[in-house]
Amino acid sequence: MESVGSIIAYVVIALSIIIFSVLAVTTRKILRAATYLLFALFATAAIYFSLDYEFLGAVQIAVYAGGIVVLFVFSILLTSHPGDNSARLASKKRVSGLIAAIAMLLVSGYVLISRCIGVAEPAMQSIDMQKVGATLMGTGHGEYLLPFEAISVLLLACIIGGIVVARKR
Amino acid sequence: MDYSQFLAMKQEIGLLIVFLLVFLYDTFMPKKALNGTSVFTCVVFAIYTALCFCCCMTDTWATTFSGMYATSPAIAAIKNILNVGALIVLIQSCKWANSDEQVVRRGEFYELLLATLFGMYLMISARHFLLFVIGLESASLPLAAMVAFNKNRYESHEASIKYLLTAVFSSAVFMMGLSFVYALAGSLYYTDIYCAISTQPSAMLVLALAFVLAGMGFKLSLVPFHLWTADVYQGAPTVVTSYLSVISKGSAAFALLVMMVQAFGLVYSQVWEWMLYALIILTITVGNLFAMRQRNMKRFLAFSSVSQAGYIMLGIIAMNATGMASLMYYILVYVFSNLAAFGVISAIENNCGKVDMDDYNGLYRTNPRLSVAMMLAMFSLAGIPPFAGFFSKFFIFTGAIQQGSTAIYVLVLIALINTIISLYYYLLVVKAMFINTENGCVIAPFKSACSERLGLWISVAGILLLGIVSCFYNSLLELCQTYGIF
Amino acid sequence: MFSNILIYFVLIPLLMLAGLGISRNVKQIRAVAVVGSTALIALSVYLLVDYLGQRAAGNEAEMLYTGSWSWFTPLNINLSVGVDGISIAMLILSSFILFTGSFASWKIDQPKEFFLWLILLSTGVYGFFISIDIFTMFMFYEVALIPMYLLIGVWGSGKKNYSAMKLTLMLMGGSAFLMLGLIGIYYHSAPAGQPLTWNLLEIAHNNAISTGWQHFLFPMTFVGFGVLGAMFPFHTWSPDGHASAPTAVSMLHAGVLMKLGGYGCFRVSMYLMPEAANDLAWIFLILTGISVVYGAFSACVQTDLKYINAYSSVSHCGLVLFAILMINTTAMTGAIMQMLSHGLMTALFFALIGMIYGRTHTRDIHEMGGMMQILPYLSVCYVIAGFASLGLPGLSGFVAEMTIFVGSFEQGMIDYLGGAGSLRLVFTIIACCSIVITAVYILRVVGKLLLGPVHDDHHRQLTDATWWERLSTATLIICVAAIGCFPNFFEQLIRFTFNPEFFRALAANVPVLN
Amino acid sequence: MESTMPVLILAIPLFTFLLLGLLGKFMQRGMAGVIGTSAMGITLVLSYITAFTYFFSGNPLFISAGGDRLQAVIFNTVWLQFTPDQIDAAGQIVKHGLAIKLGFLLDSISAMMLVVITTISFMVHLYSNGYMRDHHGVCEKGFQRFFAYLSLFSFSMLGLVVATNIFQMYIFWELVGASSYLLIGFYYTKPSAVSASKKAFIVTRFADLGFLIGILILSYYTGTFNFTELTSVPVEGLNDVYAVSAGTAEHIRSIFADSKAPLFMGASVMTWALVLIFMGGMGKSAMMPLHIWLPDAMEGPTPVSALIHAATMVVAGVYLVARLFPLFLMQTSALDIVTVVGAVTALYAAMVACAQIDIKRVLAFSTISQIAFMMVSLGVTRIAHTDALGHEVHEGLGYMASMFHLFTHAMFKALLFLGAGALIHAIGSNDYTAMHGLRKYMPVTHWTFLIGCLAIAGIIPFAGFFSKDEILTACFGHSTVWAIWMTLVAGLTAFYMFRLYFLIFWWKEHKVHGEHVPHDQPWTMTLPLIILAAISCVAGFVPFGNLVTWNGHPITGAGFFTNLDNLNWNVAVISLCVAIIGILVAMKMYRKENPLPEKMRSALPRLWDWCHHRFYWDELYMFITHKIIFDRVCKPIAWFDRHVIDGTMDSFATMTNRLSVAIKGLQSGRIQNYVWVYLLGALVLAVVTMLCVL
Amino acid sequence: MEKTMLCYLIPSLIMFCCGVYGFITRKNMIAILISLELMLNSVDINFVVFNRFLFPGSMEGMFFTLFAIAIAAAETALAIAIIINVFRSVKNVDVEEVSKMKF
Repeated sequence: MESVGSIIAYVVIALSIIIFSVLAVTTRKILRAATYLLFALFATAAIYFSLDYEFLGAVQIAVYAGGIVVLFVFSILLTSHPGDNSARLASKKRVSGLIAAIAMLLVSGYVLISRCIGVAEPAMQSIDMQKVGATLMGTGHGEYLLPFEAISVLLLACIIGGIVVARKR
Repeated sequence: MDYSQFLAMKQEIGLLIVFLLVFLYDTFMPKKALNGTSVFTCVVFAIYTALCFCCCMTDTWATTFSGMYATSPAIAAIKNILNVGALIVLIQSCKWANSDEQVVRRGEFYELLLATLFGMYLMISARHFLLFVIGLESASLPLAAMVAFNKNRYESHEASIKYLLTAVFSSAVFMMGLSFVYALAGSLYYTDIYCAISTQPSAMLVLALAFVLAGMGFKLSLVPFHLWTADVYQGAPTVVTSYLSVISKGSAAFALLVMMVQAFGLVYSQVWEWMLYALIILTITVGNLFAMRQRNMKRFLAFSSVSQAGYIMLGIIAMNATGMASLMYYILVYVFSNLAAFGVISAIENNCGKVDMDDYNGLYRTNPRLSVAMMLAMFSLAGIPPFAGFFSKFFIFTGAIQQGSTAIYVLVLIALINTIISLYYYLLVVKAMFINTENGCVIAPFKSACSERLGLWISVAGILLLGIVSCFYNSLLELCQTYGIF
Repeated sequence: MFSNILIYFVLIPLLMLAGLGISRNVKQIRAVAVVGSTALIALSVYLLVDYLGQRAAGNEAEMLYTGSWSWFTPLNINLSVGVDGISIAMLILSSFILFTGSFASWKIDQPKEFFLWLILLSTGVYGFFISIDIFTMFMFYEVALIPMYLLIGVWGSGKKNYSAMKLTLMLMGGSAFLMLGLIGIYYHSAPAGQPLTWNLLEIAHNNAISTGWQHFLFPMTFVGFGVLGAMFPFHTWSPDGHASAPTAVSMLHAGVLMKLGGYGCFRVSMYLMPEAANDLAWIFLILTGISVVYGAFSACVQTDLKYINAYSSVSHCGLVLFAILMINTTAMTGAIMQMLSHGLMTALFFALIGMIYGRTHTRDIHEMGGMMQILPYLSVCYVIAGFASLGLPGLSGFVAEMTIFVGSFEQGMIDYLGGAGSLRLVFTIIACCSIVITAVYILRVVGKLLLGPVHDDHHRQLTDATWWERLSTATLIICVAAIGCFPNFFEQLIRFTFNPEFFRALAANVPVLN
Repeated sequence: MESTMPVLILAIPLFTFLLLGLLGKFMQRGMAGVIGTSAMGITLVLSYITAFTYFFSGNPLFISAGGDRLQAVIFNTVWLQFTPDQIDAAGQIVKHGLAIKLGFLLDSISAMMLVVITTISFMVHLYSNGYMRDHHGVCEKGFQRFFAYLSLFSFSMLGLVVATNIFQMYIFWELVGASSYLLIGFYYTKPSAVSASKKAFIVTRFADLGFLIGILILSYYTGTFNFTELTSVPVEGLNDVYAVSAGTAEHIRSIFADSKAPLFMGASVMTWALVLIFMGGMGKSAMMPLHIWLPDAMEGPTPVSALIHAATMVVAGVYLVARLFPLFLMQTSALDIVTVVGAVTALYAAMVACAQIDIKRVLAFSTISQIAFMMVSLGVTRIAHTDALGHEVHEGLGYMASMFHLFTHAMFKALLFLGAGALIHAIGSNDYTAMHGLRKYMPVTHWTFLIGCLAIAGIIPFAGFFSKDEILTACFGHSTVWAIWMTLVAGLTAFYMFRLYFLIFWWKEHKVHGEHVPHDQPWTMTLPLIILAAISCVAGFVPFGNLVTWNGHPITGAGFFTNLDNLNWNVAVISLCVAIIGILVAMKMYRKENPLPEKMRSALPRLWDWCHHRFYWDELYMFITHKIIFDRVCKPIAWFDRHVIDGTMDSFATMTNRLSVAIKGLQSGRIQNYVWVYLLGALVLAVVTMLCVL
Repeated sequence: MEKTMLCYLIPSLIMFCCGVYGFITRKNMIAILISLELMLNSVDINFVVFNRFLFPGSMEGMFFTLFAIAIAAAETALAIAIIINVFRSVKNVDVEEVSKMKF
């Protein structure tokens, strides 16, 4: 039996994830969408925290909420005038969107429920940064030096690509 | 922590060195010397390719980083094949990259190309899904930038945004699938997954595999995950299109093979065999049906490459050494054939901007060599002997049938019947060039650039020789038979 | 490798291709074509003589001049060659038709390209006939098919685009089935544990294809080859294709290429899968039996000369397959004879039609008439071709048809009396009826086209055959007459192939007469 | 006997054909005639020598010690081996395989035919040298071609009669058909000639289909094509290889006798085989209902009609039945069919002949009728028995009579045709309406023609009398009904021939138009007439009963007047009376211009119409071939092919195209649609797989 | 009440589905990108949850998420660059506008 506090915290987190996600994709003001996204990302970070992945939660806030959303806001300001409302959706489009979303929901939901029902949260010792760092730099089983190096190439390439694309000429 | 393990990754390191050299050259050389960037890149890359052929083929297989990365002669071979293809693309791109419009981005183009090639290497060698995803993203994200290279053309922008958005979407779906795999196996190492997945399939496994296949299907343009293909191929600069269509596709095919065999090999007949059946049939058929109607050459080749991907998949479904060797061989041949076709298209586009099939009417009258090259490419793609395409197609069918079930016969029969449709549209191109001469010729005679000709000569030589000279296929098959995939 | 004579059948065409590549004017091109095709004739005749010599010396091997060079070793694909009487007959046929075809296209547009394609086509044909490895066989088969597209598309007439595409696609459709069948055969070519093989002879000796698989693979290969052999209902490429093709291409196509179908059916389908052949023959007997009569009836009402001849080819080639399906030595011998005979006379027909068309620019028999007065040489040749076609003794058609009928009837009676049904008998008699119908349409054409008063006065200015046309047609006529007058030579050449082993599978259910 | 001479008999005409055919246009036209005629002359001499040797040399090859005439295979080479010989371990041939051989079989009928063919052929060659020129003596266009064709025909016909096996016969059978086609269509610019030749070929081809199937059945059961084996007559060959293998004859006999062969539609298969073979004969010999080609065949040059369509080729059917006669004897139901067909044809043709205007057509129908006589004669032949009147009948008298009539008929019918040719050449028309009263202008023609008419009418002592008398005797020996029937036909024969004679040479005076006066033709044309007339006078005395019988066993003596001695005078008197009545009626009606014929015609209009229109057989055939086969079979099939079969093939393409257009909306260009399809595709794939797998 | 794994997975799934819905329905490309972020984020949650609940002893899921965040950042950066590029070309960011190439 969990503590009431944690349950309330969970409910808040879960509800905010759901609500902000829905709002992010339904609001007609693009800047608000970015804001809702930010809240959703915060809620995600909250999940990470509540599951004892503090480091991850921090990264989530730093990179996602801090970096990406800011990028979004900039680009929104660049590409649209504040206060622009997007036009109402054509119902056909909405229906097709709903179909896809609900189909996804049903199928994946079925799969998850069939497989993952009733798995309780096991105990886990919290992860210290030392271990995270060692794992990131290690070459053994379950250690990530190679991906770490590889993603640097990816990021470099993306930087170059971004520059080339964004450059005027 | 043994950092010397990096040394096992000879080809990756070599490629990174090339990347760095180009990067440094482009960044620090004086303005005058920059005109030589193209030549420099081609030469360095050629040297690197040659070195790979000399050194890496003899390696026995190695697994490093506790099984996260693996290489073997077969893998070295497929990387070499990709190198050759990339080299041809590089050579063919010289004219385009040195055009007034592109010259400011020339260095970046090469860097991005090499970076994506590096990503493909990772996809092939990865034995861990994280590494794989990184490879996958490195192979696709910079490509989106490359697609957008023709800044003055609207199509280029449309193509890049389509490519990027669908790519990200598909990687989201793919990772969703991976998360299910992780839930089932508790690990992302291929070997662990292989052991952990029970032969009794669960709904989650099916969904996971469906998502994984969807993600890979995006790279490979399998129907129904192919819809971006035509638009992007059409909009992208021709060089990038050719790169997308052969190198990117070839690497993904092999990576998929490795993944399916190594991670999901045990549930072959329970789960993904049937999924692949469906995908192959759909891919070949729909690709063909769309290709029939196309008038834009690039779009046409896009759909042709969709259906070709279906044939490539036959090599995976075979699940044996013949199939694997045939798949590699198919990719090899496909590289040469498709690059020959794109070489002609880009030569013509660079010279007079025509990309419509109708513009090719009477090409033989004005530019006989180009049209012969194009014809050879078409015949090879259609699988007409004595050109290489015939052999690759025959062997891939042979490999598939070795699997032996009745269903595979039906599948191959459907594939074979589809070759009729594909022959039809390939012949349409031949017809335009050789037969339709009534209304005069649209394209005036011209002399294509040295680089284009060199690229075409290499491709044509490949088309003519790869099949008849049996050592290519023989060595691949021996490689696969001896070492297997792993 | 080069010590094997058979290799030169492929090498010479390849050299011709090279020669064409470097030749600069029409004269050189013609020279290459004539020299090369003459060399091929010489080679095939030499082969024939030497072959007979070896046989006379008591060499009883199934195939002579065998040679095998490994190619795709891990897949057991070898470049295996070897010939027996049938192949030699076909090689000779091809050589003569190539020779005459070269002359028939003396004045063609874009000669270099034309001959390049033509020679490529014949490379495929030769390769096909010398191969005994079913992979190489198939490869050469497809090599022979595709040049047709351009030959018809570029040099053809009428609705050439449609016809060329239709022909190519239908034939490729056939080869799709074929490819599946061949790969299937490969995987059942040897008993478990022994290495698989593509080699015809080894597969036949291994006899490892189970009956169940045979029932699947036999129709595949038979239909595959049958499409090229113009088997009903897959014959419809033939009328359009022939009608649109240029002269030499029609000659080569009807004369040689369609024989690939019959030869393949015989060599692959029947030879490797006799049990299934025996069990499933009835289906194809019905189809081919229909072909025979149906083609003939259709030919009766056509007005385009090439259509008439194309339908007559459907009928005659139908007879080839029909006879092969009889699984009777005599009938099969007849089938091969019919291939030879039909090849020559149909080539002659198409050559003549091309020559007439080149002069009158029409092929509609209602728009011509009285050609005998204007073009006596060509007309006489046409009559001779017609006689050969309707089976006049002394020309090749007769011996072939009679051999077939005798053999088929014999098999039909054996079946009938042995309680195996009367299908063969009934269809033999139906097929016999074709000799009447053939006479009807041949004489109809002869009467309308050649005899009677001159229909169009503009035609009176036409000139008769030139020397190259005379050479081409005369060669063919001599061949037709040679077969017709000395059939036993060819019959014996062919017959040795049918060794008893070939019929091993059939021994069980064939009651022995008397 | 050496084989040189027989080979030459065949080779010379063939060589002449090739020479004239290939090189004819490089030589003068007249030269071709000379070459052709002299070559035929040589052949004639050789044939005579051969025949003489056969009949009179006493060579044991040809005549047995008991006086029976034998079949001799002079040479026989394998032309086409169908099934290999069966060889036992010791290398001995156990059983001969089926093979077509080309050879030379000499026996009484082939020797006789050699004589007939070469004689008529030579006459015709000679005659043609005059006939094929215009009035100024300039050779017609195609003169060389004409002689080439004649040589080809002679070669084929000779090959046919000396055939050692039924397949050789079939081969030459086809060849004579082809030469007939070429010769009928000789004037190829004339549409009527072209269609006549086509008709002739196709009708006979149709008959040959039956022949072929008959051969197939026969050879399947007997295992051989060889006449010597089939007819079980002992043979003394030059070479043992060609001799009958032991037991074959017994085997064949047992097949026929013991009904070893199965029944088919109530009759023995062997009967069917023989009837089918006879069908071939019906076609060539223009028996009803396959007779329709022969009257039209008169479009050919008249010498050709004389040679092919009167004397030689058309009797091939009779010859065929005679050749296989021992087999027919074992299946008498087949013989009955021969009889019925012959008798009906005889009457039919005689009736039609009475109502024709074109003189060649009259002769054509008379030919049909006479050949029908021969057929009937063969059909009524049985072995030793007593006739209806209680008389002992000679063994195989009908057979002998038939051959006899064949011989005599060839002579006098050729004579009549050549005479008609002379008339036509002189007048330039085929109709008797353009002639009348020519006796003064063309005396030689007149007299020879009269001899021919008398011969055919059966007036003693002309040739026709004897042969026809034997036929009627044989008929009486078999069945009185047929005998009376045939006697009536004989009377009708006399009537129509003399109707023709009188209408040509009497009726009224000839009107001379301009300077063109009809006159007798040059010697090349009259000489053959005279020779043939002479033969017609004396041929009746040839002792056929001694020379030609079904089993070689002579039934009469050898002397010159034996024929007179052996006459059955009862029959002879009846037939003579009938013939004379016929002649008198004809004389009454046609000697002078009078209204009687017109009256009779109007009295029986229907009969006249039917006879004149040959009982509308042609119309019937036209209806069947054009309206039914062409319009209702061929055209629908062609339509079916183009629209259904080809349409199906095309529809694969069209459907693919339609499908391709139909699904193009998938590629809408909108990213969101793409993604939608992507996701749903993945989900459907997953769900379907789940449903299947789990 | 106990917080089982599903309690986390279902919101995550809903987030994913919202992303799908948004991707398919939004017109503004940036909004589409936002939807994509939601989807990627949902995947991250999945990994973490699976790791936490099923395999608490290892850190693979967590690290995957870590790298996935980096990748998502790179993607977004590039995507925004491209969208801006498109904006320059067609003067708006309406996704319906970029559908000229079709069929």
